[in-house]
Amino acid sequence: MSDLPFPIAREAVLRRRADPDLAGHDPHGPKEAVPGTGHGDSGPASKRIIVGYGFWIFLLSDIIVFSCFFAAYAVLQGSTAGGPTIKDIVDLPRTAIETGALLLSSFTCGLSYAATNARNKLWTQVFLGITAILGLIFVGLELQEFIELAGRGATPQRSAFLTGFYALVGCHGLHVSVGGLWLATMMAQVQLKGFRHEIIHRLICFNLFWHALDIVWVGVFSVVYLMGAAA
Amino acid sequence: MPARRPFGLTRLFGAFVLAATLTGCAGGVLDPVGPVGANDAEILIDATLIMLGIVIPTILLAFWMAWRYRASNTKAEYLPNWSYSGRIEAVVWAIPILTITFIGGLIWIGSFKLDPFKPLPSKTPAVEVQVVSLDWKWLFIYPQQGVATVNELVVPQGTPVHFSITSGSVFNVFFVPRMGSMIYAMPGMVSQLYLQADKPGELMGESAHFSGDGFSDMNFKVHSVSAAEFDAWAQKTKAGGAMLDRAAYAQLARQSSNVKPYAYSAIDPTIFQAVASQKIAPAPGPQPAGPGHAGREVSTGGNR
Amino acid sequence: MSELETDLHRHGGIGHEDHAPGDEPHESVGHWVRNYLLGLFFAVVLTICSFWAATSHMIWAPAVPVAIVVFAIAQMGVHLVFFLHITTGPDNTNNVLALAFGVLVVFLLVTGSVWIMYHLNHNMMPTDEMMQMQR
Amino acid sequence: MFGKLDWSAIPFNQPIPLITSVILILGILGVLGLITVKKWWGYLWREWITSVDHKRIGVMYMLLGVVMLIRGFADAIMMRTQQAVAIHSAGYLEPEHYNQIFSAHGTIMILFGAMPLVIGLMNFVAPLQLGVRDVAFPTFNSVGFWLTASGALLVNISLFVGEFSRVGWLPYAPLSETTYSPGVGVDYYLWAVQISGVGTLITGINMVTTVLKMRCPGMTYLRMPVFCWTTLASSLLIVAVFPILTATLAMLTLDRYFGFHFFTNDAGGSPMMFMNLIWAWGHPEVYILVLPAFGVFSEIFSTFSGKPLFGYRSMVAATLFICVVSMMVWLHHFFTMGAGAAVNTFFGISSSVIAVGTGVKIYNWIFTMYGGRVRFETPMLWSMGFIFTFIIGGLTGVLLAVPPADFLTHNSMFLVAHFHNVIVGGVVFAVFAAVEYWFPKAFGFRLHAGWGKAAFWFAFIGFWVTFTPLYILGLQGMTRRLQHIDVEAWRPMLQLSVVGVAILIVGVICQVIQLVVSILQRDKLRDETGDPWDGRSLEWATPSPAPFFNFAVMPNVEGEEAYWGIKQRAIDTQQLAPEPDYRPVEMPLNSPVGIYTAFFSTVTGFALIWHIWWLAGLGLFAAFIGFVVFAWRDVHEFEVPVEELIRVERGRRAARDAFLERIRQGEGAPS
Ligand code: HEA
Ligand code: HEA
Ligand code: CUA
Ligand SMILES: [Cu+2]
Repeated sequence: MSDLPFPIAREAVLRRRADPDLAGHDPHGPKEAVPGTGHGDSGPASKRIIVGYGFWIFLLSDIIVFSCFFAAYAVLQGSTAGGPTIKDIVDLPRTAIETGALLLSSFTCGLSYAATNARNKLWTQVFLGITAILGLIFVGLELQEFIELAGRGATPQRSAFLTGFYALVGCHGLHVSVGGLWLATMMAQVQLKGFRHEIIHRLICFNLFWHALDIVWVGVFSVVYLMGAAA
Repeated sequence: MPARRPFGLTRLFGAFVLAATLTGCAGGVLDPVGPVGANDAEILIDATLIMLGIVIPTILLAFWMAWRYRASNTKAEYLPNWSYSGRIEAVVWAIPILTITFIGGLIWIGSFKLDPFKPLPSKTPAVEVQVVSLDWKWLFIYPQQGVATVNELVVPQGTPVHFSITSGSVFNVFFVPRMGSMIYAMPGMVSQLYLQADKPGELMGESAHFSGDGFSDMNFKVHSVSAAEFDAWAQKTKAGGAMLDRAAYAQLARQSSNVKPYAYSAIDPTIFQAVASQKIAPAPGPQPAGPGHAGREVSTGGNR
Repeated sequence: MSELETDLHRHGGIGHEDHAPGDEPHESVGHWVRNYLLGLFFAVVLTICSFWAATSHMIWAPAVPVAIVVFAIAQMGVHLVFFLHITTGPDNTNNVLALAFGVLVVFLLVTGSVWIMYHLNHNMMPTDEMMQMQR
Repeated sequence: MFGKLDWSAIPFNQPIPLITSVILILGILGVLGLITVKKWWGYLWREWITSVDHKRIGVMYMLLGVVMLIRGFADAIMMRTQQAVAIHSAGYLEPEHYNQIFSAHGTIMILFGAMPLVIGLMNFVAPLQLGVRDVAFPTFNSVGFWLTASGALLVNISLFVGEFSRVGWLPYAPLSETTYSPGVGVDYYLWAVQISGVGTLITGINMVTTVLKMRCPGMTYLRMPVFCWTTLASSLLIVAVFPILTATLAMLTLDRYFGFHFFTNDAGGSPMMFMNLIWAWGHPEVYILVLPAFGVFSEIFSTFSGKPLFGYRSMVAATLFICVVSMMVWLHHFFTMGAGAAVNTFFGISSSVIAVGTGVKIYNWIFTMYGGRVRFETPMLWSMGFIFTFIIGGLTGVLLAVPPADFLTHNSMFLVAHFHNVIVGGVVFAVFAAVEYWFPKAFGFRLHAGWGKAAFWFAFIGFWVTFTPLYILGLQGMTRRLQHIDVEAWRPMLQLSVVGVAILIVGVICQVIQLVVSILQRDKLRDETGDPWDGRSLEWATPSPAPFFNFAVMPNVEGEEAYWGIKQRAIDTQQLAPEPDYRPVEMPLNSPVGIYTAFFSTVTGFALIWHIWWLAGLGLFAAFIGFVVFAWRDVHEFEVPVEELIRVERGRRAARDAFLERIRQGEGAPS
């Protein structure tokens, strides 16, 4: 076992005292304290920012999950195994209504957060409520579509194309549904606990989640429905 | 003293070459019997040597450095703050960049020149062989000769062989180490591979992709014979034996392993096509009471 | 940690502090509502445009997917800017960097996969001519 | 009622798993009994199970990783001995058993051994080095750990209830589809990996946020120790690619459970797409493992050379370079599938380009030693062993990245040797080095150096004796995953390799002895000053073992190598910095959320594997209720009184003062 501690530290000190130039060239930037220490990007951020940022990173990872389903859809799109093609199953009017509902819900969700920011409980709840209803309409329409398609025999088991279709659209729908569950929980929390810090942090996250789902939906209706209809 | 290091280097190179030849003698990928394998192996060895040229000095430098600046060596200079040198940095980035530039060129040219789908230049037209990987054996169909074999491949020397490869069940990889490049056998896909054997001999062929319980037995014999012997073999095979039709294929597609080589004297010429395009459905996998297998899948709890 | 628990920002000094994405705690309600109205307006316009592009037959058919993609990208941008408050300002650097990283990954994954799968299928899908060649 | 589960799931007719599981169960019961008898439950529950302290969680991760490493090693011993005896014979493991073993070995080693070890290190070290009191989301951190543990538990349950996957550590379709793998093995794999994958993702998000948003004052990006950079890069990769794993396995799950056709043979499914997606995760995954290892070596080379790291900025650049480029190389795992020359060229070149970033790192470590005073403590031995081993492994990696060379070596024993070369030589060596290095920070005493060095030499030599033969076998044409062997020429090398495994076993025994001896001699090995190695970064600025609040006062960093600067100033001015004014600190409260979530995810996972639908539903519902209940909690933090801070900090200052005194008297190192 070696002799600890620190022969090195001591030798360094002695050398440095004896001949400061021996220290060699020091690349490590200015030695004096940098002004603004504790501000800007140094020093821990506030909890609010940490939570928001962490959730943002989570959303990125969620988007990557979606991108896998997009890639799978793109690859499997032509593999219809003799079953229906995308052109056979799109129903643009329904897609338009779904899009409208989700877009509006994104809008009302944002307004609810504006109300939160102004610490207005009533309007926060009202807009969250509207968001929930619009989300429900969206999920309902999607379910209706799936049921209708399944009734025509176009189930995900029918072909790889339908597998890709149901998985992509369904994955989004599932996210919206889970978002709805979260939304309901949040409304209850806001009602019972008011605008505590944690509640506001969660509302920030929920807001981000809901907007992100709308962005994903833009991808879905463009790539699946519109391109399908145009194909 | 200064003479020592170069000597060490050459000795290491020598050792490597020795090892390479040793493994070569044992009949591995470094002992190719044809042009594809030879090119592959040459690229492998070239790349190794070039990188060793960088890597061995690097390793020596590391150990020299550690030894020279060991704490007990107080004679060595001590630069407790020295941590940057633009010149060293530049060299340090440049060495791997240059090496990789060369390797990159090798990759580029090699990939195109040795693309397995590319026909080999040759005066004699290629012999066609259709390969189907099954659970757990290989079926080789010779459409031009009208025969087929299981777990045994016969190829004429000095003639390119064009393999069209598909799978009747799961993924496998068709690989004859001494002939060179391997390629996947996949259901619903037809991959292609041109190989050629220039020396006579009996080679080992195998699957290089795990395909289930019988995988270890998915190897086959490859006989590299003269053109005349090849024709004679084809004639002899045609003379007698079973016919490879749909029924025979269905029998083959069932799971079985360690199948002794045998031949079909006649073939249904549409078989390969039907398998590749999945007009014949892919093999059904383990059957509850299948021979030699499957019982164990029952450790799932039985009542599936 | 007390300094984490407060939502108070440290103002003044050199750098204005970061913001989480979608969060602008110091803006008035009016600012928010204006932002969202603008966003909604642009999004609706762009949605209509892309539905129109897909159904109207006004665009040369092979170019329709391109138009749809462009409108989609534009709309995603609108959502990011007006709904998620992503800006180019210094308070947003980290958010934008993270976003850029995510976009890069999505791009690599989707284009990479499609490129690879296209080549695999192209090379090996058993087609009729190829089967002809087999004889 | 119990889905597919019945008594036939227990392998009564297979002695090896049966005996192993009986021993295991008895062992676990024994430990639990001991805990009960000694009345340790309360302590365990309060101090460990519900702890949200990043150091405790880090240590628990490491513990899980070591246990799984031993489990994986047991598998490795079986594989090597089987292949040595099963030449022209069946050996002692039938195929269905052997196939489970290599699948379990790969899965366990990578996902439940190496990953927890690496994540444990990041957890333990990064916040200390950043000078902060915890990670960004302490409670989620605990959830992440317990989910990983839950996945590991499921894999190990498969040992004696049912079977594990037999299709390799990556469940290639179509072999893994229901048609060809009707058993529960693949389902065990899917749910275990899925659950632990969520845990890993949580960690990734947590660490990214921690590094980007939680640095102590003055800790600008270019002042972070390189380990923090590698933590950031590795965590970014987790965030970028674990979702791909989640999605891919979800697709396979849909295929298996609902008859979807993502990767099936029929109805147009594309098994090639599975390969493509799984490697889009699988390749970056190995860099997730190795980047923090690079961070570890950066710390060690600089500390034990008594010098700053050479070329810090290059190191940072190379780290980020590897992070990004590693996401553009995945096709190199299936060069031989037939994507064509253009595609192969692109991915071949981008793969070999990684060697540039890695090479720069290697050279920078070498030049860190230049002009230094290199102390060959155990961590340094592992690091030198790493340099040698990893360079060779990297070289064979670059060979595999040359498509025509890969056409000969893909899936061969050469490949097996390559990746053990980089994983064992890179990741496992790094973990051992790191354990030696940071152990005092966790437990307050150093590990015994003699036994550590012995362990190193046996592991190093054992490694080479085990895997050099595999390189040769690969060149002789031997492919991987063979349960028995029909080629006589391979016999000598197969048998030589077993000798290596025997040497490795001795190494592992030394490692265990080292631990025991160190615990017995802990008073002699005690670290009083908190800085046993003359370290340079902030983790050494706090006592050993580090108090739960890490720093009595958050450090204020004024340059690179934060603690080195503080020390130099103390030495120059001959005194410690003036005592700061202490203020009470708020720390997060313990939380049972982690163990609760893990419990229900294990139950749900098990239920799904065996198709016990009601139980799965119940588990999910309970998890949701749990979340709501925990979200209702109002108090998340408690205050640490100033007196406590002062008590801890004064102890450390006293030790440092004594040290300064010794230097002042020009007397140097007392032995
Ligand atoms: C920690 C894990 C780890 C690491 C770090 C690496 C590093 C590398 N790997 Fe490895 N690899 C694996 C784990 C890892 N690998 C695993 C697990 C598999 C198989 C999985 C399976 O199939 O089950 C695999 C498989 C694998 C393949 C697939 C082969 C096949 O299936 O046919 C390839 C092909 O390109 C490859 C390449 C590389 C390259 C180029 C590097 C490079 O990053 C190496 C770079 C390092 C150096 C080159 C050394 C230092 C550099 C210098 C000293 C500079 C000078 C030198 C030169 C310029 C050459 N690896
Ligand atoms: C982290 C990853 C990792 C590690 C560490 C190892 C370690 C080892 N592996 Fe493994 N291996 C894989 C990942 C890993 N492996 C993967 C991914 C595969 C592919 C699976 C597949 O085919 O699907 C594989 C496959 C594989 C095979 C191929 C089987 C085949 O294709 O037929 C073999 C064969 O010998 C093997 C052997 C070994 C051996 C001898 C070791 C030895 O190096 C082990 C030595 C042990 C140690 C270095 C750790 C010991 C330490 C302790 C026990 C803790 C000490 C205690 C304290 C600190 C208190 N491995
Ligand atoms: Cu303060 Cu924004
Ligand atoms: Cu790789």
